[in-house]
Amino acid sequence: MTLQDPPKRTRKDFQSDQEVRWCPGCGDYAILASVQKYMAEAGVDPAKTVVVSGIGCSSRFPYYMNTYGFHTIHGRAPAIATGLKVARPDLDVWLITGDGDSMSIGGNHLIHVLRRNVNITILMFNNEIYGLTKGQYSPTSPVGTVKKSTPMGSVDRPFNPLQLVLGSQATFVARSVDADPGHLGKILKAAHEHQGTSFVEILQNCVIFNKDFYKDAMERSVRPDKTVDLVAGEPVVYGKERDKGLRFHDMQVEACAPGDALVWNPSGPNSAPGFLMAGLSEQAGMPTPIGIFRDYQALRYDTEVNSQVQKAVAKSGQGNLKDLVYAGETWQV
Amino acid sequence: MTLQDPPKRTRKDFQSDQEVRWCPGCGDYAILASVQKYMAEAGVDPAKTVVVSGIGCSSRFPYYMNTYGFHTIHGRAPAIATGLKVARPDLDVWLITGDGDSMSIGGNHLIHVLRRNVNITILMFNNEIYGLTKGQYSPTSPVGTVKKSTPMGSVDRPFNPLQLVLGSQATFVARSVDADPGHLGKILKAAHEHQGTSFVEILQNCVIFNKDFYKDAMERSVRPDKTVDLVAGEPVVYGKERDKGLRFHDMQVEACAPGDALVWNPSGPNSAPGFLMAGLSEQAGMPTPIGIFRDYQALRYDTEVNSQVQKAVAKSGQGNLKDLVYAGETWQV
Amino acid sequence: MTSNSESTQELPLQQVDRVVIRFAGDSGDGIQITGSQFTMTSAIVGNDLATLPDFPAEIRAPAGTRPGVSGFQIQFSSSDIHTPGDAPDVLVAMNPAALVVNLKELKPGGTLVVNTGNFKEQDLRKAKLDKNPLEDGSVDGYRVIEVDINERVKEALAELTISSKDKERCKNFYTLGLMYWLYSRPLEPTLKWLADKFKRTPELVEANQMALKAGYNAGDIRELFHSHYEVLKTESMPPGTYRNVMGNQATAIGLVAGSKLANLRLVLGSYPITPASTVLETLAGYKSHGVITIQAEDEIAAICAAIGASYGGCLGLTSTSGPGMALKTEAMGLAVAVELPLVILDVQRAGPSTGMPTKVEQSDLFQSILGRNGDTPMPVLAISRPSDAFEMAIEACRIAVQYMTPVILLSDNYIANGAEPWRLPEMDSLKPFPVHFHDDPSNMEVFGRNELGARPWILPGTPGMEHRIGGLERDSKGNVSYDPDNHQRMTLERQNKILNIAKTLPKPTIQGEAQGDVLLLGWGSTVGVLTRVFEEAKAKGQKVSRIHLRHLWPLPPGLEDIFAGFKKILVPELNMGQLARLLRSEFQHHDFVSLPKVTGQPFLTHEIVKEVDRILA
Amino acid sequence: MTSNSESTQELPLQQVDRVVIRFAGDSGDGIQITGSQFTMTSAIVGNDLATLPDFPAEIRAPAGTRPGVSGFQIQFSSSDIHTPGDAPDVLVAMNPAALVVNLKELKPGGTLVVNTGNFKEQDLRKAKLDKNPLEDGSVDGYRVIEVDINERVKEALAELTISSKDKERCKNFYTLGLMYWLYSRPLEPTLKWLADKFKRTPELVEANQMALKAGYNAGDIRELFHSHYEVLKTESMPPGTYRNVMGNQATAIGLVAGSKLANLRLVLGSYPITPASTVLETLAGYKSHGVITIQAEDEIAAICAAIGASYGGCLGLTSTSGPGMALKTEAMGLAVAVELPLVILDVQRAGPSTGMPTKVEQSDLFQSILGRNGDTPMPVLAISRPSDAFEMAIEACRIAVQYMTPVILLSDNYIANGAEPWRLPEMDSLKPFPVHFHDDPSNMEVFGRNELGARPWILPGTPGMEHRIGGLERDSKGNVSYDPDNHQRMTLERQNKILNIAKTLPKPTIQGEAQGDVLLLGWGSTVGVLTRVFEEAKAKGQKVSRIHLRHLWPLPPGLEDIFAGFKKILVPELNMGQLARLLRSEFQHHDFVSLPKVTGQPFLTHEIVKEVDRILA
Ligand SMILES: Cc1ncc(C[n+]2csc(CCOP(=O)(O)OP(=O)(O)O)c2C)c(N)n1
Ligand SMILES: Cc1ncc(C[n+]2csc(CCOP(=O)(O)OP(=O)(O)O)c2C)c(N)n1
Ligand code: SF4
Ligand code: SF4
Ligand SMILES: [Mg+2]
Ligand SMILES: [Mg+2]
Repeated sequence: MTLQDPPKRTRKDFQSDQEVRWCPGCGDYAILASVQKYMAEAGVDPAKTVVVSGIGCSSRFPYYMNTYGFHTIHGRAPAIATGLKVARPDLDVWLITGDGDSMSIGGNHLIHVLRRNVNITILMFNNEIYGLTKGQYSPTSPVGTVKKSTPMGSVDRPFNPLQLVLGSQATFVARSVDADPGHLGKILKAAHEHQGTSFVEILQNCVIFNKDFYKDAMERSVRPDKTVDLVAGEPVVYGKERDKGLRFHDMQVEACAPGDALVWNPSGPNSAPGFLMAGLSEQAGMPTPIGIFRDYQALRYDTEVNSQVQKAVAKSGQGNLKDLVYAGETWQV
Repeated sequence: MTLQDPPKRTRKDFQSDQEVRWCPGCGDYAILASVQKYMAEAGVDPAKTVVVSGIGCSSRFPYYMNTYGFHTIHGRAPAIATGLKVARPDLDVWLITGDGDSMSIGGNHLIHVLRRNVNITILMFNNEIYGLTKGQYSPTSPVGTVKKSTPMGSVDRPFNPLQLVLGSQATFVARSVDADPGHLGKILKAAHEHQGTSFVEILQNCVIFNKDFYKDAMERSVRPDKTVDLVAGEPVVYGKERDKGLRFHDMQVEACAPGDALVWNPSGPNSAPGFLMAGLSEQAGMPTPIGIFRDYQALRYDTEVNSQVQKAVAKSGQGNLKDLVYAGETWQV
Repeated sequence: MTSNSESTQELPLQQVDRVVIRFAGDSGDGIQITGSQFTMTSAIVGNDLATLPDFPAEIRAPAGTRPGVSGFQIQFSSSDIHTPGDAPDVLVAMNPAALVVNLKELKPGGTLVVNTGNFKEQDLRKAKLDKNPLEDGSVDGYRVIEVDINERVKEALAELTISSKDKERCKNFYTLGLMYWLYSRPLEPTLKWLADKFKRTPELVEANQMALKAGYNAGDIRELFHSHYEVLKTESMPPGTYRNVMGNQATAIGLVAGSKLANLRLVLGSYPITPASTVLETLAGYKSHGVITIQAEDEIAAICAAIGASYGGCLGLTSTSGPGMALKTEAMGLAVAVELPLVILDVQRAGPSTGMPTKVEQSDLFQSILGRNGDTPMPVLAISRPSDAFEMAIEACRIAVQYMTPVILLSDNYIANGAEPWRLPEMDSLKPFPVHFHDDPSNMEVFGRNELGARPWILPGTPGMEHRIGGLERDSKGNVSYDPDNHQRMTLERQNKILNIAKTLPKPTIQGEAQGDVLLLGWGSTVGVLTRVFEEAKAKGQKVSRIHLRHLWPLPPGLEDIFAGFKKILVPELNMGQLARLLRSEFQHHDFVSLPKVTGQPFLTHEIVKEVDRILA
Repeated sequence: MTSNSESTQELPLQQVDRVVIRFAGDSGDGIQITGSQFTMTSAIVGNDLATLPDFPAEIRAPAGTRPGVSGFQIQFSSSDIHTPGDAPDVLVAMNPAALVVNLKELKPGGTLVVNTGNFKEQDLRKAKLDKNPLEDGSVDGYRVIEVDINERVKEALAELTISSKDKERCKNFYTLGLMYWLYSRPLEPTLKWLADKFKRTPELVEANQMALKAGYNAGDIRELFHSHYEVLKTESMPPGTYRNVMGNQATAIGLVAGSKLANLRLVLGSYPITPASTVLETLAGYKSHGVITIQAEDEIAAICAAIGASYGGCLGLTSTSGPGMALKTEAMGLAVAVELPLVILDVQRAGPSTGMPTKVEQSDLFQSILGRNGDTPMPVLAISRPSDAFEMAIEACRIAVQYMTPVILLSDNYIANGAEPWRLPEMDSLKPFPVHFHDDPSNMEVFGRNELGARPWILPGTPGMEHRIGGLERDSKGNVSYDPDNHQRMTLERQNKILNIAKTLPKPTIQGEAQGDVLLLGWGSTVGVLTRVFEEAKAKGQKVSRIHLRHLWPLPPGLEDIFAGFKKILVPELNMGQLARLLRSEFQHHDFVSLPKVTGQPFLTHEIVKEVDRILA
């Protein structure tokens, strides 16, 4: 039996007729392009694809995708996506969110969708700012952030988004950046192929309110030395010359020669290695990790819920309304 | 200069005139007694103490304490406590919550209060069930839990409460059990003395809807062999004969001789060791860890917010209403 | 110590028309089971009946205390009845707390059955009583039947090998047996129920069955009562197949029915809350009907999951009570904006805030009709009794899918936990309203409208029909629009769509004459008491008629005409007068008299009768 | 290419009474700054004025596109005015998109100033125009002034060394200079403002100042206009010290004032949302006044933090807009239940759901008054204009602390972003209402009530007064109570407390006669347009009077009497008629005519005039 080839599609097939309305220079454009490109290459069916989002600049994403799309309310997209995916496991559900949408107002739904491991792909655009409401600090902004609502600097310690999601039992966790379409494309593929909830943090440049916040690690010139890409089965090595290695020692990460570097395994049942790596950049002198922090197979809520229904039907037969109504003790008058 | 001794108080001083109305045999009684006992011993001032709670059997706690108390709404106690503590840093604020109140509806406020590190003490009574609404499974119930709303067993993977809170940047994280007042007393003291948000998970027996759920590890007879108590500065050793040790190897925990056991340090900047330990009981053959998983000093939101106000006053003088009203460009008609 | 008992040769069997019994005891005493067994049996013998369970607020308040008292009242009758009765004829008090909490409501001269086995020193102390109320004159004026039920059960089960604790647990069935004898009920239904209930522990089947029979026999051997009674079957009940049903259960069944008639899968998103939780629990047991239940992390997630499911082409449903409704407010607005079908079930309880979760109130009406940001109209329906829940649930589903709109279905704690005989519908009397998804790409107006004003429902997954929807104002293609005229038009269209539902509704039927002095107007769970009030007024020759609203928004057609026939319109409500205020704003030229009650308890007949008399005086 | 320009020896200076200018351009063009500078200067010269900013919905829609157009309209006058004007006399269009979006509203024969520098091929394309509207007859009938502002600025700043991008950014000040000349405004206020604004980059101060002067001079050297105009200062403005203020800013200041008059620390819990965010941002800058701001994780946490702060003895405040109000519903109920003071500011925007966040609507009225589970009464107040915000904010604080209740303070997008001269209050005219915490342990009725019906406020930390409060129904000591009579009593007390506030309110003043044909009744931001409508009606000799409600719940006293004087009461609202419905339910015997508008735009004078004429016809 040969499968029919999916129709060849191009990026254009995934572009809606709506004018894209982010600020010129916004990192969202690059992410949009990467997603459309990935979908075309992967042969995704636009009619079977739904892009759900919350509210924020990032969350305008669905309007620009020529797929089904649902621009919902602030923070609630994970709950809506859960209902959708459980109801329609045949659909391919993507969720686009921002750091405010997912980590501030939407925090509860985010941690719960991850715990449930609903089979959807979450892209969280982290620009460390509320873009749409014109530049207040967000739960991912570092302490001391001076913005409109924090004229003397913010005093709340930020989330480490990857530690938060790992703490929520996420099964796929990755990080990439808007400005590196090659890397982003790779991560999108891995995330989409993962069975279960995939969480991808994409560092995204808000040129208006938080311009180049990530440049210390992400600017093209410094990127090789200031970031380390975690790739399954490969040694944890970085640097322009790939001359720096990292390994574990007593629940810490330490520098080592490339040859002694740890071989990265994000797929164990234990998520502590990813958790430790996620905190790496807070350690002085250490690079910012990107790539895949966790990729682990576990029970999926959407599948299990539906299989219980199937089991119940298999056991008691397809329920019929008359039996339901006329159940229990009845009598005639 | 000698400080005046605080008035000697007894447990009775912390008992309100309200009849305690939990089910006979409920673990909540033991926790109430431990808290009252600790407060009496520590010389806490009831008038300076506020116990805030959400909704649930556990959240009825404030009514039984002869302190100030606020029984709020479901899941929102962390937010109310944040406002209270920021407004009144002089008060000693305790927060009582359940696994449903804090990890289900209140998840967002919980992770944010932890991130902000507001100086309050949170006691989360985990009975792995919704008690007050008569026995539905909760986000901490294991997969397969058969209860009223899950006649074929629950299919959502539970949170590991300690991993969730560590992922939220909690600075003090501990676990104890209702049935071990000695251990619980020690943990209450450490939690209360910690500056910043303290999170204590207390395994609690709901005799009506989830009786003895924790007995495999917590029953008095097996406890020494089935639990390991994490104590700062002490080797991680357990067993009736204290004959079993644990240590780290390559981001895993492995068994070892007591002499080779890791010396526990919950106070490093890196929370990965606590995170790893929190997942221990999921590893076959490993004990359930109790004790202190993290105890780390960090920026406190309540203090910082108030000190910004003080700084502003110091810089511009105590603001006066007339200046505020007559500010900017004014003119006479 | 058995008093008031004389031995006569043969006890007379008296026929009575209606009886009100209240069972009261510790929440650990199995009072609710006793009550519901009595209910089931009475239903099966063909009585009309109405019940009022009254749970303690605590899960298990300490045994023997006043807050731990659980009650169950039933009125059963050989003629039509509509309420569980104002004052009981018989009070069964299993302990001193139950006695003192309930005694003041017993009818003067009524029968009081007490379990003296629970009137020891420590029992009195738990109930905070200095003296024994059986001895201090408190029970004077009642016919007191004292039975040491504890002892009697112990004796009856002496030969069984089960633990004495297990034996003690049988005492509610002994009590039930006594009452069965007193009112000449058959034992079989309960014997059968016990056999099924404890099928895994046959020794408990035996013990409970023995206790039941012992109680019955205790009555029969004339130890206690002067006479016993018979309440004949109701002749006025329309013929058909009947089943006893609780409100939440009937609602759940009706919602499944609604989804099946719409040819959609039902997907419930819910978060437990008293008194709505049993809807979730019931539906969780209907998996073989294809029903999916999601116990969400909170009420917001619950409604959002339901919206997601509706978006995916299922019938989304969410169930909750007041505080949960409050939390769903924002998401309801989204459902209105994107025009997706959705059923929102609110089983009301007493507010504000957490209020009194186990008590009844109808105070979420304003929230339901008007409580959202923006102009956000939504249809609101109300169930009025357990036997009406099936039909109203179907009606909510019908409106939701035909008009592409969220619908609020109101119930309340009294309906939810009340039970009554339900005359089962003929299956072919149920009119299907199957949904046809729009799948013609050549005609892609996402917010185009059909003759009802509804937009097409397009299933994600349909090739060539990819489109976007969202909460920002949108044009008829679904694209974001800030155009002023568009917003005006869309707002109007949303409003008219809902108002137009009224056209499909029947004019309410009037009970009584079309002209008169007072029109009794009710909604929801006051239907029984209002019917009773109407009957009493009619009997007295008062010119009183009655209508009951099932659709609260939009209001049904024809009200203006109906109101015109009456001098005053009396609106009794278990809130501070919400419907009355709404009606005043819709009908300017009528005289609405509001009768509010907010005690957490249903109306008593005489409370409304008094108001009618006052108006007519 | 400059057209319409002739050289005459001396340009006449004409006096006019009122002028409406609309500035329109790309959102990157600094239109809002231009507008607010013109506003400030006009205020300083003593004109009365009203403004209407109109932002694009996107942060930065692509330059030159229609959705990217930003507008700012100002009406300024030598006599009283009340609205930003229906149709502009002058339209300044900085690009083709701005021209086509706004042209249809320019008065026939009005002046159109266009920046021809932005009318190139690609500019037309961005605006989706096939032809140049300056050449295809679109602008016939207007007085068109074409200026290549880009070029003129480039020339004027030729000698400066700053980047050409920075030079281009000065073009809004050139435009402003032109308008200053045309309407004889002084340059000094703006020159000073620029010096302050860019004090860290002196080269930008110089460049912008030069551009401003160049624009002014361009007018002066008669290059462009036939005449210029003078709008004299208003004589009718009451004497005093004035300041120009935006609505959200004045609200923030008023809230600080309210807390100071109550002698409490102000603690704001807020989550950013358009158009309320600037209240948070403004208050975050008032730390030296002891103000604490908490940017919470969501709206629920925001109100809960405020409740926590109030519980701790501060004045809790939360600010938001429609969707955020929806989310706060449950917590508002808690504040009502525990009877703590709290101010809830709702800066309304167009709904339902996300709706049109940058547009105006008054559609959260029902939600505010009635939108909660249970019977949960709460006072509701409305700000009507920027210069009224200070007083209303204080009033909200007063009611909150005196009655121990949450209070909803309504504003809207139009007020929030509108600016107008504010006559500053004499400081000693502000009456303090300092809070006295209850600290007498011998009298510990936590829910006891004073003569206003308010419970005592007990500060946690007070020795000997430990007590518990919560959302479950409670007795007068604060302990949980399920007692039926207690719930009835507490519900009544809560309702009466709020209704009693009406006793402290003044009877609304009537503008015009106490008797007549039509009473114009408004609330909130329609005050200006209604005043204008009233004046026009009066001028025409129509028997029209006007009142404006500042308290929406409870309604102020005396309305029944006022309404009795009129045949019809016309209620124009930026919603589907919410206040009208409310009034109908409260006042059964009057004829309310609802005039709804939901375009996201404020009323235009003629829209209401037409309705008045229709009623009187
Ligand atoms: C209930 C609600 N609260 C607040 C808002 C206002 N709001 C819109 S987007 C946003 C934050 C967006 O931040 P983020 O998710 O990081 O998105 P970005 O714009 O940065 O891409 C806020 C606070 C809203 N629309 N709805
Ligand atoms: C808004 C709202 N939703 C739901 C409820 C119902 N409810 C009360 S307590 C509770 C769960 C309690 O579980 P947990 O926090 O674990 O407390 P426990 O009773 O087990 O101590 C729920 C769902 C409520 N009171 N308010
Ligand atoms: S505000 Fe920032 S995030 Fe939003 S569109 Fe503009 S650049 Fe992008
Ligand atoms: S239901 Fe469970 S948790 Fe609640 S009081 Fe009873 S035993 Fe305790
Ligand atoms: Mg962001
Ligand atoms: Mg629990």
